[in-house]
Amino acid sequence: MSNDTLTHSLTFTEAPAALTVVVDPTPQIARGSAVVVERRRPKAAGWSLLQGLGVVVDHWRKSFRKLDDTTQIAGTFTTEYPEERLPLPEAYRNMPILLFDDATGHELCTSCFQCQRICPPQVIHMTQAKDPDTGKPVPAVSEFIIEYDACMSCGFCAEVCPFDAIKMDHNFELSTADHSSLTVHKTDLLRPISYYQSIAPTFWAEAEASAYKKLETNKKRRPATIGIAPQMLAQLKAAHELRDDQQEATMPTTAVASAPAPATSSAAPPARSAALAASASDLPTDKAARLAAIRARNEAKAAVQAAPATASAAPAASDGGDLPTDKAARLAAIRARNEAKKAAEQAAAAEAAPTLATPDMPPTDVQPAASEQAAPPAPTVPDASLDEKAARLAAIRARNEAKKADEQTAAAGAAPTLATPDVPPTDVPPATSEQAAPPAPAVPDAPLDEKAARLAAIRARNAAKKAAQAEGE
Amino acid sequence: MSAVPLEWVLMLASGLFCVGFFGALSRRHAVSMLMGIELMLNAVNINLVAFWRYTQPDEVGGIIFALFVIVVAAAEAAVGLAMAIAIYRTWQTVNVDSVDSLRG
Amino acid sequence: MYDVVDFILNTQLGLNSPDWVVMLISHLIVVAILFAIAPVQVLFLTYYERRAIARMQDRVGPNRVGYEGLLQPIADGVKMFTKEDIVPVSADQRVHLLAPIVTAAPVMYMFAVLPWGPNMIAVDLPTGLLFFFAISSISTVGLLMAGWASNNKFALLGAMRAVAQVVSYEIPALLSLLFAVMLTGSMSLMAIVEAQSGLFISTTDVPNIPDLGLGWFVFTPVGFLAFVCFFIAALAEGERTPFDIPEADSEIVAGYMTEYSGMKFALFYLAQYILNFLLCAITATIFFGGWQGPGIAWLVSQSLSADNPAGNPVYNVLAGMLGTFYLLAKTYAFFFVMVALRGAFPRLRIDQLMNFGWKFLIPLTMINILSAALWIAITRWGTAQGFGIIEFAGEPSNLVRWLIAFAVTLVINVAAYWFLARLNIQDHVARQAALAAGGLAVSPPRSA
Amino acid sequence: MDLVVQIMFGVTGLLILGAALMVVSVRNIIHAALWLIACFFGIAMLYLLLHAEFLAIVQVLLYIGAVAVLVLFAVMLTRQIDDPDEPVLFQRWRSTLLIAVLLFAAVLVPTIYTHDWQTFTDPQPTFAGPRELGFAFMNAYLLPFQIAAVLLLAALVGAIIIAMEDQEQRRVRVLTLAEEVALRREREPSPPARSAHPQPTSSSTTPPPVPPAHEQAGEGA
Repeated sequence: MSNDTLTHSLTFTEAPAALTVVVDPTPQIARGSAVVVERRRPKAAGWSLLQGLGVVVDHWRKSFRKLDDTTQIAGTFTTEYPEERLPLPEAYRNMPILLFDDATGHELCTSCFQCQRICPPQVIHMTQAKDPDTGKPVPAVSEFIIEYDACMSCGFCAEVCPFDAIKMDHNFELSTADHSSLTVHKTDLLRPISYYQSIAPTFWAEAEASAYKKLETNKKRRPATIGIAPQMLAQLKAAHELRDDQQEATMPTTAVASAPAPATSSAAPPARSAALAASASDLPTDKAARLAAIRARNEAKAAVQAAPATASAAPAASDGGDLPTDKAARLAAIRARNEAKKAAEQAAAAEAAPTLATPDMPPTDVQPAASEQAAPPAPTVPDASLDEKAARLAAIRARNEAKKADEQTAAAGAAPTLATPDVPPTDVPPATSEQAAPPAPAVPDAPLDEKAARLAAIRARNAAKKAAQAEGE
Repeated sequence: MSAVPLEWVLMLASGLFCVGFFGALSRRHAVSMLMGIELMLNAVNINLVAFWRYTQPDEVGGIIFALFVIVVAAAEAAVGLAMAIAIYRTWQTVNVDSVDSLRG
Repeated sequence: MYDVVDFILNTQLGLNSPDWVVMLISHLIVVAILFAIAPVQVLFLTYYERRAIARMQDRVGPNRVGYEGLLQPIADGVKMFTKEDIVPVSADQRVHLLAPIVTAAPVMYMFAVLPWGPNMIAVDLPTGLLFFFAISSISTVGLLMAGWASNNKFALLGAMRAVAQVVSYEIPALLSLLFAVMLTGSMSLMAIVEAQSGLFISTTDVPNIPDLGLGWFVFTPVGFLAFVCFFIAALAEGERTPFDIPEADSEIVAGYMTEYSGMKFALFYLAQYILNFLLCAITATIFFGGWQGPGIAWLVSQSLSADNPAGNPVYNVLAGMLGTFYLLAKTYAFFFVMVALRGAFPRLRIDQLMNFGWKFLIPLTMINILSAALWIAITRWGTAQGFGIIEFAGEPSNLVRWLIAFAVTLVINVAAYWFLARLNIQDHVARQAALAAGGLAVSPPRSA
Repeated sequence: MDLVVQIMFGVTGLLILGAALMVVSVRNIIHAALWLIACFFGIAMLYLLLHAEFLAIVQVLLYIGAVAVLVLFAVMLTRQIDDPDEPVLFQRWRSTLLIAVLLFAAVLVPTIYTHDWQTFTDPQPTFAGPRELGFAFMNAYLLPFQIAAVLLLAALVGAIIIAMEDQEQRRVRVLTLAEEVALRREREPSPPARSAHPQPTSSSTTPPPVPPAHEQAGEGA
C-alpha cells in the first residue's frame, strides 16, 4: 500500500480556529485512510468538559418543546406511535392481499400461478376453481393461501401479477399470539379495490390506466372477442336492478334502511348500489369527498365556538390537490370507516344496518340528521401541514367516537349512520326524529358537490353522535 | 460491660491467636499464611482494647496502640500481597514450599 | 422517636416497659421507615434518570405506564421479580447467592447517619462521616464475591475493575471531606450541617451574619475545590458514567452482574441506585448545607425543644418537612448532574482513571487540606494559638479575617489546580511523544 | 441487661472463633478470605461491645474495606488451577496443631485464669472519639504517629516496586487507525504532491507508537 491511499489532504494549519480546516473543499477520504484533526488545547483544564455538559443540558432544556420540522437540532421529534402515526409512503409494502371489485364482488385473480411460481419463500398456494357443471377449470381461484409468517414482503407477487389482483398491503400490525392465524386464507386476503385505491391511489391509477390501454389495444386488434364476459353482464344487470330497488325503498324510510345487505365483511362482497365500474374520472371526486368529510368535520368542530351555527354551505376548506394532505385524510377516512364497519357488524344484529362510508354517489341534497350545531361555516385553512395534522387528529377522534357510538348502538336497536354522505341521492331523513332539525338548503351546483359532501359528513357525524347519546340515555 | 469479665475477652483473644498461629504455620498458600498472621494481629488488638476498657478507660492509649497495629497490619498486608504476586509471576505458584530455589 | 414511643408505651398505656424495650421499638420504627423509603427512592430515581437522559438525547423516555410513565419502575420491578433466577452450573452456589445480599445490605445501613432535617436523624453517630464510608466499603466485598462466584471471565474482570476503582477513589473522597471535619471539629453529619448556617458566610466564621441557612461550605474556595473533587470521586464510587468501567457493557458485557438475573440482579441494581442517591445526599449534606435553607432557622427557633419549652410542636413538624424538602431537592439536583454527566461524557479507560485519581485528585485534595488548615488558622486563631501573623496590623474583625482567608485559599487552590492540571497534561504529552519515538506504550522504560 | 450483653458477647465470640477456624480449615482459598471478612466483622462487633466505636469503624474501613479486599484481589490475581489432590496444608500440620492447642490449653488459659487482673469496671467510660484520639496523636503520641506515617509510605513504595512488572514483558498496544497512519507517514517520506503537510509539532496529540506484529505481517500482502 502506498502512502497516498492511506492519507488524505489533512493539514495542520496555524489558523486560530479551534479545529483544523480540511483544505480540499470536497474531501474524498480513501478507504483505509484516516484524517487526523488536531484540536487546540483549551486554556483552562476542564473547561471543555463543562462545555460538553452545557451542550447536554441545553438539549435537555430545549427538549420540552416539540419539533415541527427536522431541521432543528435540539427538541424532541418522537412520534407517539399508537396514537400518532406517520403517513405511510404509498410504495410501502407489507403483506400481499387479493383484490376484488367493489361493485360486483368479482375477484380479479385468475389463478394463473405466476405469483406462486415467483414467490422466493414459496408461501403462496392456490387452487384453481372449476366450473361445477362441466368440471373444467375456469379463470378464478377457489382457494388462495399465503403464509404471512414466512412471507418476506418482497413484493414479487404483486410485481408479476398480470391482472393486478395481488397487491401489497399497508397494514403492518400483524402481531398475534396465535401462530396459525398467520396462514391466511382467501376470505381474509380479499380486499375491495376501493381499499387499495385509498392506500395507493397513484399506483392504482397507473395500473388502471395501463389496463385500459391494454384493453383498448385488444379491442382494436380483436374487436370480435373482446368485451365484457357474459357472466359478468348478468352480474352487472343484477347489480343495477338492486340499486334501483334500493333507491325506491330508501325514499320514504330512514337512511339506515337503505342498505339492505349488511356489510359484514369484505370477504362477502356486498351488492352495493353503486356505479357499475367506477370510471377513473369519478375517483378523485370520491376521494376528495372522503377527505373533505374528515376535514370539514374537524374544521366545523373548531369553528363551533367561533361562529354561530348557520346552516349555510360551508366554504371549501382547502383544495384537494395537496398530496400528503390528501393521503392522510384518506387514511383517516379509511380508519373511520373501519370503525364504522365494526359498528355495522354489531348493528347488523339489530334490524337496521348502517351504510358504509363510501361516498361513491354524487350527493345532491342531504338533510341533516340532528343539527343544533349543524355545520357552521368552516374557515379556510391554507396551511397544508396544519391541515394534515388536523386530518390525522380527526381520524383519531372519529374512531373514538365511532367506538362510543358502537357501544351504545349495540345496546339500543337503532344504528347510527357514520360519516356517510353517500348512499341516498335524495334526502336523508333524520335518524332520530325527536331531534329533527331544519333541513339544509340543497346544493344543486355540481362543483359544489364536494362541499355538500363535506357538509353531509358533518351532519351525519353529529347525527350519529346525537343518536348514540339519545340511545344511550 | 460489667457482665462480661475480662477473662472471657482474653480467652477469646487467645483462642483467636492460636487459630491464627495454626493457620500461619500450616497452610501452604502464601496468602493463607498472611491471613493467619492477620488473625493473630487481630487477637492482639482485641487484647489491647480489652485491657484499655477494663483497666484504663480514662486513657486513650489502648485505642491508639490498636490503631498502630492496624496501620502496621495494613502495611504488612500490602507488602505481603505484593510479594505474593511477585512470587506468582516468577514461579507460577504461591505455595511457599514450592518456592525453594535460590534462583532469583 | 424514643420520646414518642416512651410516651405511648409508658404514659398512655401504662406498660412500664424497660428502657431497652422502648429503645428497641423506637429503633425498629425508624429502621422500618428508612427501609420503606429506600426502595421507593430507587424506583423514583430509575424513572427520573431515564426521563432526564431521554430529554438530553432528544427523546421522550418512558411515558406509557401510568401518568407520564410514573408507574414504569413498578412494571420493571414486576418484570424483575417474575424472571427466572439463573445460576450457572459451575458457579460457587453459596457465594453467588450471598454476593447481592452483601452488596445491598450495607448501603441500607448508610441511611442511618443521614440527617433529613433538624433533629431528624436515625443515629447521630459522633463518627457518622467515617461510618458512612466504612460501611460503603463493605459493598466492594460483595462485588468481588459476585465476580468470583459467577465463574465468568467478564464477571471477574468487572469485579476486579470495580474494586480497584472503588478502593482507589475512596482515598480522594475521604481526603476531600476532611476539610469539613476540620472546620466543624466533628465527624457527626448533624454537626456539619448545623455549622452551615448563615448567608454565604458561615456563622461559625462570622457569628453576626443573618442566618438564612445559606452558609454552605461550597461558597468557600476550600469547600468548592473539595466539592469538585468529592463529586468526581463519588461518581467513581457509585460507578457512574464516565467511571462506569466495572460494567462497561461494550467491553465486558455487564461486569460483575453478567451472570445474575431476576431478584439477585434487582438487588445489585437497588444497591447501586441507593448508593448513588446517598452519595448525592451526602454531597448535599456536606457541601450544600443538607437540610439548611431559608426559613429553617426561624422555624427551629419557634419550635418546641429543651431550650425553648414554650415553643409550638407544629413548628417542629414544619421544620422537619421543610428540611427534608431542601435535602431532597438538593439531592435530586445532584442526581440530575450525574445524569447529565452520563449523557455528556464517554467512558474512561482504566489507566486514565487511575492516573486521574492518583496523580490529580489525591494531590489536589491534599493541598486542599492545607488550605483548610490555613482557613482555620486565619479565621479563628490569634496569638494565643501561635498564629499572630493575621493580627500584625491590629485586631481585624471577623469579616476581614474571613475575606483574607478567602483570598489566600483561593489563590492556593487555583494555583494548585492549574499546576496539577499542567503537570498532568505535560506528562500526557511526554508520554505521547515517547510513543511517537517508538517507546513503550505505558510508561518510559527504566534505565536498568 | 447483663444477660443481653452476655448473650451478645457469646454470639460475637462464636462468630469470631468459628469464622477463624473456617479461615484456616477450608480448602478453597477464596472461601477462606470470605470467612476472614466475617471474622473481621465479628471483631468490629466486639469492639462496639467494648465501647470502642471509633476503632470498630476503623476496623470495618481498613480491615474489611482494604485489607480483606486486597487479600481477595491478590488471591484472584494469583489464581491457579485448583488441584483436589494437592494438599492445602504442610506435611507438618499435625505438629503445628499440637503446638497451637498446647499453647492455648497449657499456657494461655492457666495464665489468664491464675493471674489476678486489677480491673475495675467503669459504667461510664471516657468516650474515645475521634477528637480525643486526634489530640492524643498530636500531643503524646506524635512520634509514633510520624513513624507510622513513614512506615506506611515505605510500605507503599515497597509494594509498588515489588509488584512492578518488567517493562519489556508488557504487551504492545494495538494501534488505532489514526496512529498507524501517523506512524507510516513518519517513516515514509511524504510524496511531493501532497506537500501541504507541515510536520506536527511536538505538542501534537498524534500518538504514533510501535506497530504490532500483525501489522508487519500484513504489510507485504
